[in-house]
Amino acid sequence: MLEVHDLTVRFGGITALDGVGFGVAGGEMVGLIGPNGAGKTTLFNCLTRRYTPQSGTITYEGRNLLGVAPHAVVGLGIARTFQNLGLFPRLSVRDNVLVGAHHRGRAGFFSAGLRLPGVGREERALRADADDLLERLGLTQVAEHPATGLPFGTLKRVELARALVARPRMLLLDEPVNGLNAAEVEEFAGTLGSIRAEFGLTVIVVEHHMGFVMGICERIVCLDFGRKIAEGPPEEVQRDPAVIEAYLGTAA
Amino acid sequence: MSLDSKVEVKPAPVKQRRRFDRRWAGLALLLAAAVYAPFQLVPFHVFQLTMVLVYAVALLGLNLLVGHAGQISLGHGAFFAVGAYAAAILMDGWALPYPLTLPIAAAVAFVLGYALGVPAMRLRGLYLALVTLAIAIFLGPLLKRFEGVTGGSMGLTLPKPAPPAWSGLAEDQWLYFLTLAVAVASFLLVAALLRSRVGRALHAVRDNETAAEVMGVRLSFYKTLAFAWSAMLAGAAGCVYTWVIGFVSPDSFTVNLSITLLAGLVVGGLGSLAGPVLGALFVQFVPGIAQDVNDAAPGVIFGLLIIAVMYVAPTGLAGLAGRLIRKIPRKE
Amino acid sequence: MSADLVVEDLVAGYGDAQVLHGVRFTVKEGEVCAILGPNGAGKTTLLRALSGMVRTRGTITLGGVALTGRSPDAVARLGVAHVPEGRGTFMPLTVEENLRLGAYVRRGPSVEEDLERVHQYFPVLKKRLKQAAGSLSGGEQQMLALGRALMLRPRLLLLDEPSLGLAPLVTRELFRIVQTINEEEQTTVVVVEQNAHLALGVAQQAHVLETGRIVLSGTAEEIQADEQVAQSYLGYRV
Amino acid sequence: MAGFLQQVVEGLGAGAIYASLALALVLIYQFTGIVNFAQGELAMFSTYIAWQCVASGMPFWLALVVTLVVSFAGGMLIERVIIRPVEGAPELTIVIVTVGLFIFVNAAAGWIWTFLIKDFPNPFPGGALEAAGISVGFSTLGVLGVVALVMGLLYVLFQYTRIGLGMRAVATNPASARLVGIRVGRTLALGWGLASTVGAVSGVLVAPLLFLEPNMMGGVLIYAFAAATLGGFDSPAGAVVGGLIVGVAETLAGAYVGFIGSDLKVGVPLVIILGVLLVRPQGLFGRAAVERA
Amino acid sequence: GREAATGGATGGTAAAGGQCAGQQTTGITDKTIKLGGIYPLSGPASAYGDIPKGIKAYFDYVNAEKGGIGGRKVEFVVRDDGYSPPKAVEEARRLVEQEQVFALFQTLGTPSTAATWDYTNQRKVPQVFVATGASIWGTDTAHPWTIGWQPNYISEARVYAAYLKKEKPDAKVAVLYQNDDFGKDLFGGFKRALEGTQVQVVAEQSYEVTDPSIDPQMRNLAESKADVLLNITTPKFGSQALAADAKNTKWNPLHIVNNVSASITVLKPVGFENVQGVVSATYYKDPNDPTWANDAEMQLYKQKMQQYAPGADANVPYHTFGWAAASSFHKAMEAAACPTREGLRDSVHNLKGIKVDMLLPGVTLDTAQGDGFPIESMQLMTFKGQRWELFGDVIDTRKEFGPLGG
Ligand SMILES: Nc1ncnc2c1ncn2[C@@H]1O[C@H](COP(=O)(O)OP(=O)(O)OP(=O)(O)O)[C@@H](O)[C@H]1O
Ligand SMILES: Nc1ncnc2c1ncn2[C@@H]1O[C@H](COP(=O)(O)OP(=O)(O)OP(=O)(O)O)[C@@H](O)[C@H]1O
Ligand SMILES: [Mg+2]
Ligand SMILES: [Mg+2]
Repeated sequence: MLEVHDLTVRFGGITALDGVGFGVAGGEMVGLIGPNGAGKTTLFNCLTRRYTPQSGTITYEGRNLLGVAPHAVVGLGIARTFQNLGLFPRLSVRDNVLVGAHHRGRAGFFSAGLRLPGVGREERALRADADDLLERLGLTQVAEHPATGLPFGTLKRVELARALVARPRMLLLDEPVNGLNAAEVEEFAGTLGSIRAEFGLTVIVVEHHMGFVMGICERIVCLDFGRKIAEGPPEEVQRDPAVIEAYLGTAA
Repeated sequence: MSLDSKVEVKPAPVKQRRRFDRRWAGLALLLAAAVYAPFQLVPFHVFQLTMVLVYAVALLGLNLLVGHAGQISLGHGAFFAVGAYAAAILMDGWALPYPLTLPIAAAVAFVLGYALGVPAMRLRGLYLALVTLAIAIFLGPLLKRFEGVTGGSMGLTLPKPAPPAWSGLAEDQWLYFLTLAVAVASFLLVAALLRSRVGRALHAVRDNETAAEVMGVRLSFYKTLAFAWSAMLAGAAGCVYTWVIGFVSPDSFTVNLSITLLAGLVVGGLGSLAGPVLGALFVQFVPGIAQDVNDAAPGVIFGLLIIAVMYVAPTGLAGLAGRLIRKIPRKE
Repeated sequence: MSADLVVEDLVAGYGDAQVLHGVRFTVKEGEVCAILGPNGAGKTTLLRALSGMVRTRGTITLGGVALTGRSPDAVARLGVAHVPEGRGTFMPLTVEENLRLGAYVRRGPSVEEDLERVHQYFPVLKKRLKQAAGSLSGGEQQMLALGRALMLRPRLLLLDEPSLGLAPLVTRELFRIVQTINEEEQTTVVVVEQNAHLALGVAQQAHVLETGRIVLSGTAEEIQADEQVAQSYLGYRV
Repeated sequence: MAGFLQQVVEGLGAGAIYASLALALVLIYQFTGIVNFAQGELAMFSTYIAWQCVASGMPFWLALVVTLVVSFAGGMLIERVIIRPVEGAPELTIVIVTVGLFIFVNAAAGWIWTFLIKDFPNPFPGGALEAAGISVGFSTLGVLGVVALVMGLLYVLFQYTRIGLGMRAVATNPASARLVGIRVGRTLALGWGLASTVGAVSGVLVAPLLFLEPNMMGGVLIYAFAAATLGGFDSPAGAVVGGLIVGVAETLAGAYVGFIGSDLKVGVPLVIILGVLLVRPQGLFGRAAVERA
Repeated sequence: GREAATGGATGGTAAAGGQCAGQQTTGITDKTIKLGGIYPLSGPASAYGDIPKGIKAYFDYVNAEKGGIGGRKVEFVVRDDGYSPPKAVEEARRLVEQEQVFALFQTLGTPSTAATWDYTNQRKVPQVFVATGASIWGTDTAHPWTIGWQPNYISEARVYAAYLKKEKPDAKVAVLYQNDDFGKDLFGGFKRALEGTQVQVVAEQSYEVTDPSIDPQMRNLAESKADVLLNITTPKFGSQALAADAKNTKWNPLHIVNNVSASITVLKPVGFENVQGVVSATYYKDPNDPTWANDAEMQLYKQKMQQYAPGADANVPYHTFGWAAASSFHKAMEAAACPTREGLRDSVHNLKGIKVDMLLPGVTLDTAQGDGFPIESMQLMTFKGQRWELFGDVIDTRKEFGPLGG
């Protein structure tokens, strides 16, 4: 489904990604780990066309992703969440989520301004969809609340709902369980699992919560200093001396 | 839920619908008052209200850009002027019947807004504000340069639209209803835009461009079109202005107008639907009040009033009104 | 005179919404206190109340000096450093400038010494000194926020989920650093943390906060042994 | 060629004037994160204070010192009384407050001193330096010198002093600035005070050349905006270079480009700004905002 | 509708009978007359806001000491339009419809007047002695209710042209002008007056009122090496141009400054030593000019200004302008056959050699059918020492150059 090949990204003197390559098959759940500053978020940023790599290729469903305009990526079925939250603070939680459905709508300035017949129908359908997801993620209570002033963990869920309402085939999650306590993490893992099954999602998840990553992912890719240092099933990567040295440490 | 795009329609939650109902009831009441007013007021006050509506249309447009799309324009007086001049030139040089000037003036402003929206796309905040300001400044000399068409610094004087006999209305009343029609149409247009996917996309661009783009909002498209639609409304306001005032000249559309419009909008309330109307009231009436307070230096009072309003209502009069209304205990 | 942190009948909230309803606890000078609690319990609000970021009722004293009613900058000048939720990075400023701002209220040559110390704790930052702080990765910014707080040489250190976004190795390192500082400099620490294992590992006492009230208090060992806590906070192990 | 160079020199003279006010704009932007529309009017008001002092018999340099001190205090006072109540309000609200201040100060000056033109003493000697067929007025040299000096001082203040760092911190993130112990209110007031002082310097430089009246700075403000935009709103050096470029370009265009002529020459800075910003949206010397997903 | 309510004669009690029967008497009674004026009291053109102070002082004086105009006390309502045409329209309507004034006495500025004159003429409200020198007020026949006062800019230009033709028949002239109706009217009139002479315009530069400085324009003009500089500016730019001329020691043209900028208050900041020999033309007495120190009119003016406008400086020429205009209104009203709007309209179009306070000796108000310009006489003057010195005769441009075409 996704093929990343020899990806290199530099910022001035910093090489954030250095010839990274790996593949993701449809329906797979892949964990992306690595020390801070290893380039995980940068990789996501390449996949969503925030950054253009200096070299390398990204092929998504047989198509060259680097030739796609940033706003068109979601239309291809790739949605993401942000590590440090990327919400619209003045919009209500519901509207935040509805923006996620943007690419599914057709209404333009003209048709919306004149309220052409299709517009209302489309709007109602998207709303129903969004409300559905709000409900599943336990956000119905706060649907009218502006996205500022809610607890961090709640906002993370809003982001997830927003990504899901886009009907992605591939979901990129950047540290989704940040700030959740153990019970909440466990609950989240459950929710994610069922949603994934239902939507047939392919997921790449960046997370430093090893319990979560190792528990839920089928395969792990580990980056360090922009290079891939390990790839394989969780148990294997966990024991990989390079990974332990660079990332996990020995104490645990 | 399934993955294909067919989705079943569910009724919106009841609670929400009721809130909308109350809002629309309020608006209907307001509209009724607006229709009733010209039969109760003396012509001068009808004229003043007409000017309020003219500014309200321009501010609706500006609000779309500044309040909703988050792009600051200090040059909206220029679009207003373009609409006004387009109407004037069409009526003066081409002897076009006045109703036809409205769509043309709006279209001209739209195209111009679109053209300026393209470079504006790359600029943000302050930088965009200053570029638009420069455009407003440049307009005056440009209008004077093409004296043959624009009448140069002497401007153009035009006959005002006469009320048709069937209406039985006086001139001021007729102009008022023409303006009211344009204002109501603009209001409905903007309200519909904002409650749609487009409005959400604009808000998203305003609040977080990166996230908006990741969610599929094409920034260039929405920014340029917000500019163009906003310019179009300002142009329509300018056109109606020409009908009402019957005179255009470069001195009618100085930088001052652009700054006044922005100030009016912020005073009225950015990003709210009531803001443009309240802002228009401020723009129309407060300078006169300032003079009544201090004849020698009205500017002293006007300046202080702007500061004072921002002091008591930092989010604009609309915000203040909203807070006051919420303070009134509600019967259930 | 001992510099205990004493919190009594603390009420705090935003606008009309009250979030904390009468919180009361004491942290002895030089002790580490861990606060646990579910999403939205008011942990962040509690720390904000301590550093004067939200309006409060009740009393907060540090070494007998009232913190209540003081503005955040006044609280900071009393030697309280706060690593806030969201990190509070000065995005356009460089990493070095961010760090120096941490020592803003404190003068003297030791600033350079402290910079050196932070570099030792977080070697990554040293390599990034002249880079705009906003361009750092999430974890790097978290380190920066911690480094900035340490630059104050605080008497009281408030940590809001310090391990957020940090790699496991760094997280453990972080708690070692907290312990070191606590031991060597007698810094009092209040830490809100979801990684309960680590937090309880360095803490002497802990409280569980739920919907704005402390529902459970005790020594770190007691809390660790609590069944409820074990289920909610210790389930997934790192 | 000499004619051309002469035009360049004259353009630099005009540019230095724009730069002087642009410095005040940049200063307040750096320290408070807002654009102050009233900056030019405050400078004008300061200049009237200087004029009043001189008119009441004070020696020029003493009057200048008094003016700078009064302007500094006045700037702080304005921050306290007018800006503080809207601190934390949306940015545009504060900008509109400065628009209100603009209208107020302009009208107040007219009320107090009338709109008649006042003569203002030139601190620099008359005459000019002649070399290679080009003459550079001492007054132009003087203005350039003062502007360079102010720029240097500001640069040092921004980059190398603790207070400068604190001010930048306040402008970028007031909440965090409070957390590290910075007295935000006092810092903002200080920023306004300093900007007013720099504005006063600008006014005193401008007044002998343009004559003192309440609208003296209105036209300059627009060009100062242009200069700051061109140079980048966060760089004193940018403000000065931007001002000089705008001055020279405008002068040359007015002189040599037939179609433009003197009536359309205001378009020249516009075109330059647009051109530069399309390539560098943050201005020539400005730092690009870091954006991270 | 309610239109009739304000169009008709409901404002005052019927003050007219006999031949005047049926004419409009809004705003006028046997005891009072209400006038309205529109000026920029705010915004960049506020300098002109001083004019109504002189007018008010005059009317207050006349009300208190002369029993008003023909026994009618004058009430003068001033409104601010900030030099904005739409605002002028609104204020005109306020004055006519709300305040029910008898006439608009002065609207300031060409744009504001142009924006309002259709309205006043449709309403048949006199709009007299507008404070702008555009020639159109006198040449247009479709607006009989509007009339100017000061010498129109074209006539003024003709005075300068005639002077050059005589004194410097081969002159090469450089022109600096404000890029608006004022500048273009004067400059255009000048060029037309030069047709068929050896005097040539060799360089021209315009400026916008928003320009900070006209130094670049002056530099470009200096390049032309012209031997005459015609300075068509408003006060601030007038000072700047005079200063720039003085500063440039390599270029010393004969400097003609137009009347708008000829006040001592414009020259003084430049330094009297720098403006020696500058030429201009005028029609009213400059209160700063020692020539008039012992002039009875001047003494009265200064004394009454002090008495009735204590806060205002009598030496500000705008006040003098207002005073003289008010005096003109006084005379015109007295000359009216009927105390009605029609009466005033007819009176201002039929002024014959009316002498007015504070106008130069020999300058009178004269209008007739086909001549809508009250003041068309000016006298040249040159600056010597600390004052203007009038020279030559008062030039009646009408006699000299024939009437202005429409
Ligand atoms: N826009 C940018 N400009 C400069 N440097 C950048 C930029 N974006 C990322 N970097 C640098 O690239 C490196 C990789 O950053 P990235 O955000 O991908 O790390 P990460 O693996 O997501 O780390 P973390 O786990 O801490 O989130 C970091 O050192 C960061 O400082
Ligand atoms: N700025 C704010 N404005 C209004 N309400 C707020 C604000 N910040 C927090 N709240 C409310 O206060 C309550 C407690 O939030 P707080 O952030 O303190 O929780 P928390 O325990 O830190 O949660 P988390 O673990 O998710 O960070 C929540 O209900 C939240 O909605
Ligand atoms: Mg990351
Ligand atoms: Mg929290």
